[in-house]
Amino acid sequence: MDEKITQRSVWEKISAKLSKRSLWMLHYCTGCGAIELPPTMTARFDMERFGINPMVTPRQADILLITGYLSVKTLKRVVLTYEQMQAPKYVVGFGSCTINGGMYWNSYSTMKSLDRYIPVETYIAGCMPRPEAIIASFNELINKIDRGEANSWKDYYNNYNFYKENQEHTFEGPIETYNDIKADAALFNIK
Amino acid sequence: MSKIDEVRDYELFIGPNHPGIAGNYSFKMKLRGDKVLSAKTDAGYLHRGFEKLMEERLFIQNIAIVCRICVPDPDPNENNYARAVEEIAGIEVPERAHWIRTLVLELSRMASHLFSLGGHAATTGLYVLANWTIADRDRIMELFEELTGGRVYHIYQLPGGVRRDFPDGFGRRVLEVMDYIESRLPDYDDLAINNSLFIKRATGIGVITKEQAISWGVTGPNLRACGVAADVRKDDPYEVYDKLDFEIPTMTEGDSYARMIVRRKELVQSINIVRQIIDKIPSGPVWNKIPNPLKWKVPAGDAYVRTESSKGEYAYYMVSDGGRKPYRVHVRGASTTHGVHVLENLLAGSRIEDASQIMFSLDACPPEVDR
Amino acid sequence: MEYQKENSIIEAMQLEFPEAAFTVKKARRIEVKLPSKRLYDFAVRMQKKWGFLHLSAISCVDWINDGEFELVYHFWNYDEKVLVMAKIRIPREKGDSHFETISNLWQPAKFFERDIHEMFGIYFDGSEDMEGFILTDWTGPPPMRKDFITREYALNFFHYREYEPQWLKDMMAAGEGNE
Amino acid sequence: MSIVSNLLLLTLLGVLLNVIFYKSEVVQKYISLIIFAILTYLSIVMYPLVGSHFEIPFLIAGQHIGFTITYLNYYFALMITGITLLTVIFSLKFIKGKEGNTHYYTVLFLKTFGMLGVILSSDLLTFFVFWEIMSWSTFALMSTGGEPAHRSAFKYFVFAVTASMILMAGVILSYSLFGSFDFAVIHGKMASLSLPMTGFLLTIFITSFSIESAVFPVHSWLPDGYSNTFTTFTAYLSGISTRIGIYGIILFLFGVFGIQTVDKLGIIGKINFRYVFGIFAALTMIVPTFTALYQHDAKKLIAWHSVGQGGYMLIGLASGSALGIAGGMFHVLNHMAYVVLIVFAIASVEYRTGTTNLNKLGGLIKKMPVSYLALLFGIIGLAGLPPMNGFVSKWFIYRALILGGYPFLAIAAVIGTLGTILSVYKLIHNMFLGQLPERYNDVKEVGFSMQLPMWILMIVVLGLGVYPGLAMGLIAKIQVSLGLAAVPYALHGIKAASGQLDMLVVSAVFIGGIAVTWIIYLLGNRRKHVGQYNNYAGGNFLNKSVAYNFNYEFYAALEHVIDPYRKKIIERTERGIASVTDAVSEYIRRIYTGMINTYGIYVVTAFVVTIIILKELI
Amino acid sequence: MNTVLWIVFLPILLFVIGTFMLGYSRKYVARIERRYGPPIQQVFYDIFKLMSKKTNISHGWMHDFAILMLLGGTLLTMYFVPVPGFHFFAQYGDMLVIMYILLIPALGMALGVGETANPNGSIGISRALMMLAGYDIPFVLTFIGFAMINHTTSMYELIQVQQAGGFAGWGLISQPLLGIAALIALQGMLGEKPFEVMVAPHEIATGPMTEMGGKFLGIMMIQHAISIVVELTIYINLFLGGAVNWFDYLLKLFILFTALISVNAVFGRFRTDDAVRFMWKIPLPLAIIGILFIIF
Repeated sequence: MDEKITQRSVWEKISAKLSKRSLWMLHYCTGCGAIELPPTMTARFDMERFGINPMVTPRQADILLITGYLSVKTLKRVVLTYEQMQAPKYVVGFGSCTINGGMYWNSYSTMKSLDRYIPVETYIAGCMPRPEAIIASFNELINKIDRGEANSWKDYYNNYNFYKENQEHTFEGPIETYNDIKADAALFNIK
Repeated sequence: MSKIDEVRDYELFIGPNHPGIAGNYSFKMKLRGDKVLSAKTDAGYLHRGFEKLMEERLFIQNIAIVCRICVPDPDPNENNYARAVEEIAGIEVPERAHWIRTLVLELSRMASHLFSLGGHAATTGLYVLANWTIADRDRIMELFEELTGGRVYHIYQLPGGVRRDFPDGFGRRVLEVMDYIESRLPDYDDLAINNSLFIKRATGIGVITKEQAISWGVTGPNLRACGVAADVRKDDPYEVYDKLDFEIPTMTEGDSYARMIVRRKELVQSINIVRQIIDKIPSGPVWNKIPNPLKWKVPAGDAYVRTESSKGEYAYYMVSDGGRKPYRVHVRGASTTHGVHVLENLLAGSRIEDASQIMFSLDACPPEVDR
Repeated sequence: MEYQKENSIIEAMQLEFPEAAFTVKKARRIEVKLPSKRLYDFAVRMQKKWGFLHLSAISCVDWINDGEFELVYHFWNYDEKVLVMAKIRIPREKGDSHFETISNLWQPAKFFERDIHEMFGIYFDGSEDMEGFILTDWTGPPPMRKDFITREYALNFFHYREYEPQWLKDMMAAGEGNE
Repeated sequence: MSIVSNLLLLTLLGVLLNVIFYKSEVVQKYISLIIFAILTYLSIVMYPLVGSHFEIPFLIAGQHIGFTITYLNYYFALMITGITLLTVIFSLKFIKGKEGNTHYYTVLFLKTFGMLGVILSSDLLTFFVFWEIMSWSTFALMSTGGEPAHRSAFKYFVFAVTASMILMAGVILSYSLFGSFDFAVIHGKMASLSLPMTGFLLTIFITSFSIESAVFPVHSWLPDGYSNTFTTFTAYLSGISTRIGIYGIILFLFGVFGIQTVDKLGIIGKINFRYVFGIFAALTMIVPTFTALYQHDAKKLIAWHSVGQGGYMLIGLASGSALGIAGGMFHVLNHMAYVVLIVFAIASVEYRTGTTNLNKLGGLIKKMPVSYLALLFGIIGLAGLPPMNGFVSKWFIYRALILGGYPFLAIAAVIGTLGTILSVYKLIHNMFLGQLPERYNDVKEVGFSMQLPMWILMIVVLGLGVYPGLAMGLIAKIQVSLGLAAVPYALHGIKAASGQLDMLVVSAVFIGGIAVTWIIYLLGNRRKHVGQYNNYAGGNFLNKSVAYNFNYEFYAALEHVIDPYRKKIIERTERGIASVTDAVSEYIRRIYTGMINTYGIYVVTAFVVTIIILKELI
Repeated sequence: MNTVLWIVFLPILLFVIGTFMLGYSRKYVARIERRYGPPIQQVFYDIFKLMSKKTNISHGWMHDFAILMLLGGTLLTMYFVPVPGFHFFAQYGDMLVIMYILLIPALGMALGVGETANPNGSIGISRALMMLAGYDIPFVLTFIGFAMINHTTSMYELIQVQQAGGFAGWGLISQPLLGIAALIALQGMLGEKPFEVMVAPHEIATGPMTEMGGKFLGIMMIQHAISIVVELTIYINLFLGGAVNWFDYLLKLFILFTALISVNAVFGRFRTDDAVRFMWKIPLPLAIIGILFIIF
């Protein structure tokens, strides 16, 4: 990690400084945490102050905020959506459920550990975390981008086999997303 | 005169990743031009298997998870659960606890209605109202936080009463918030409810007639917007609703606008109820002790308990076989009708512009459907 | 007299369904146990004659020890303000676990029947839509049956985060923390 | 001299050879190609002969009849031969193995013969005779292509016969008034005629030509007639055939009657003959254009536009100013270029997919990029957006109308343009954009012989857009020869005191803008092409079984707005006219035998009968 | 030399003005919504972020080219609209040219979005084109009326005529009906609410932008910034007497834009057909009456 930071060129540093001021979050309410998003977006907490805006389609978004537990059915859609997002992309796991299943540790329907399926940049613990926690995590993300450490999205291309294996295990078979991950990896000069 | 050789209908997916859907839910519309031919809802994105989880947990453990069934309006779940256990086990609840529970239920209803008003207006592009109501809702969230320690999930109503009494000066602060929200209502009226453009968008959309409403099993504010003055709080009173003086606002149009007006009027009624509660609440204990929860065996029996949540009739059917865990809990969410076939019926024949508005005007809550 | 309203309703019903067992559970709650064959007739009368216009819910209980499913129909009368819980039992064995639909009488029954079909595997004959709804991506057995243990399934199927701090090990060693 | 006779005789030779070799498609193909190439060459080299006159060596009713070459003739002759050549090149492969292709080239030659005769004729009688030949061969052209084509051709037949009757009445009337058939003679005597009589005579002629050029409300024969026949014929008919009516209007309005005479025909205040004519033209622009929005067939959509675009030409002529008339005449050429280009693109799609139904196609851009490009050039021209040629002529027309003080006619032109933009986008979207249906996965681009005409026309469409002066020179000369003021043109635009147009600058700045954007575009990281199923669907999975393509009822909301008016006003009148014509054509169908030689007999009979009647009368 | 400098710096200048105006509008709307709002330079960050995205999805060559056509067409329009101190290109194309080159970006976007093969996008384009039919007819009619009185179609000359008449010479003052009609049409042209039917996130998931991401969206935002300034400038030139100097110009831009976004902030959006109907029922008759006043 440290090597990578030192390797950054001046341009990349400036780029990070500017890019961190504009992060668009995908408007995808995956779980019950979605209830704390409207307060975060609107007048009380107003995350647009930090340049974070809700966006509609995965093509436009930078942040995929996983708001809570993911049932397997949703997880499929999340993987699809994640693959449709454009790099660099950051996943924020919100709530205990994304970390270890939380309340639903014994549920037959929800996944237990998000980072086995897609690379996660930051987690917010709690059930449910307050809007302040969301904003704090965004700030943490912003700082990570500034330091050039927010590179978890590259893991998806580096360790695609790991993610794919877990996905196929949970979905009991592959899913067709029409995304060529290998070709994308070449695009980013990975591998 | 020109003959159409082949009609090419197409499909659009509203949700799960779409701003035009409330929560993680989805419906697939079959369209021709801008007209919806048919719609098919698709649920289960939020399925956690609550009913199964409850069967594998102790009676006391379940209190922590029931509130998560309906996110915007969690308290009816806690209330239902507590009352079902009380009914089966025959536990008495202190008088003050009843009053506090009613207060919590009404505050929760207000929070949910404020949320719904904003969401409804936002579907027509009127984001200002959403910003205002959701910020005002936060005042109620703060009251909850003060009373229960939790903003969204309160885990407050236990079998036998409530977890803790009012903090000092809580009643005064509740009244302050009520005054504040009451003072904000005229602003909402100016912005949305009397906004000619919003009226144009919302009237005549998603019309449910009285007969349809009853045969489709519509409940709650949606039913009252069709002219049926049915309310579980009046018809099947629980807690202390029979001791309170309030009205059931109704409208006769049954369209999206009428549903909004009903919610707006219910806000006033809730403010009224909350004020009465703060005024009349008796003093006393708030919790009757129950046996050691880890070893507590609830006697065999069943109970069907209903509450009027902000979305409609909310019921639990609980069966106990005399063990330490519930044998079966069936959650009848209010949105099981609104979110599924009422929505499908209303969408068919509507226009694509109004699809999302119909969804939001029904105030369907997907986690209630999925559980 | 207590439960006057409820008793008068029961009287009217008992005339037509002498084989049914009625009890008043409490105010505004009537419980009736019916033979399963009579349920449809009962439902028709409920709706058409006695004014129980609202089908509140259909619940299903898996009495695995009796080898039976119990279906509980909750009907509500808007005028009388009374709820009737009609309980029937149907066999649990795979081939027999089907029952006739009442979705032609009450639209809400569509959802409940579909839900019970998914969760318990009871097929409702004559219902127009018995397709997967909530569990479309689920391949296992109907999860609400008592013989399906979600905890076992989840522990076997899902990957859990490996997290075993010392305090937890100590606790486990001391025999605490179970359940 | 000889060129005129060569032109006409060569076309007749073409007819003859094609009839002889009607069994061999290959022979027909090459004969036609060679003859049309020669024809095109001849009409190009005709230029030095402008002003010369050629007489038929016999007198009819004591009158010399014959042909003449003027700038106006030359302009139209060039268009006719040029576009026919391109059509033939395109047809080489297109009509292969199609039903009814044995007399394809025959009727094409016959039609060309009629049109050339009409435009080259120097007197009413020759004009009328060739007019008849042209109408009959149009009928023959339209009725190739199966049962619906026969039906709609008969609809045309009814209109054409009516038009001929009216025209004949005009011919007879003017002969009785002036004692001569010769245009020049008539023009000379025009001043002596009383105003009501002039008005009546002009109305007769204009009505007749209006039917041929499908002016609202007598346009209903065109869309069906043009769209049911071979698609190449659709191109040919829309491109040039209808515009012979415009030629007639130009000739009679400015050549025979003269603008000064026409302007004397006032009604009330500002409302004069031209203004009334302009109102009809305005309706022709608006109504068919919005009808085109409702079409589900690419050919029919374009056929409706070809009605609507006629309105622009007419409204330009009706404006009466140098700019407007130049615009009207220029628009004939422009319209020919882009509409033929569009129909060729449609034909290419039809050639590969077998359908022109807009509801069945989609996503073909990946498979047929050249056709797409051709259609794109064509629709930009049709919609009248810079830098294509359609914009320039429309610009002339708008400007003439605004400065001439016709705000409502001008807004009609704008409404027409907006309607055009809407419907052409639907056309290109439904054919080439959106999701590609699975069944078209192995469609290929068309071959070189079909691409070549499209490339040529693309160059013409763009070239005339950037350098309108190429055609404006000729048009200015026409204007002078007709006794009008010449438009102050430059090679790439118009020089005027208040507001001007320089298409070269516009195009250059546009290209500059694109270049700048391209640099910005390159600043970003490389783009990645993805397939059509890698698409946003609210988080759902897409595959070929999902109908994920919006193209049916493309402008549903607009239809909600205009439907009430449309239903009330237009459809009722249309249905009225259509029911009359349908009834008449059904009656005529009973004497129809369906053979090619019957057409010939008809044509000859009509020819003979006309001459006999004329001789009798005169 | 001066002209060359203008040609080089005008796009940059208008881009900067446009982005600040967009930033200002976000801040302004945020304040109405009782929020703090983003910093005023937020749009710069957004554009920069989008331009530096690592993946840029495209659905084919038309999708790529559409983005060039979009901004290229807007730059073309920009040069032909006179701004204080620069009207070099105004002599080569009059208002009619501007009216039609304004449509080039729309067509470019329409084609590109069509190729993305997303029905949401196609519906958005169909709505945009229908709105075009709605607002363009009254807008062009007001221009026609205005050009007719002054016997010129050149925008530069129209400015001269207005400025010669002083404040009373302003189009909005001398022809109030036309001015008001054009103002309503302008709201539609900018795509602000209540005429924001094209984007409508709740209905069609931002319509044309559905499949746009990375640098494609970035260039669209650049285009949006410039085109807003251009369209407002057209209105200023036609009805607010043009601008004498840059201070005057910026002031008028600011006031006009504030007026429009104030309406934008407190209204929802029309249904598409209602929007078109509104345009044909209010501004169009106003413009027609205005023209009848001119004729008689």
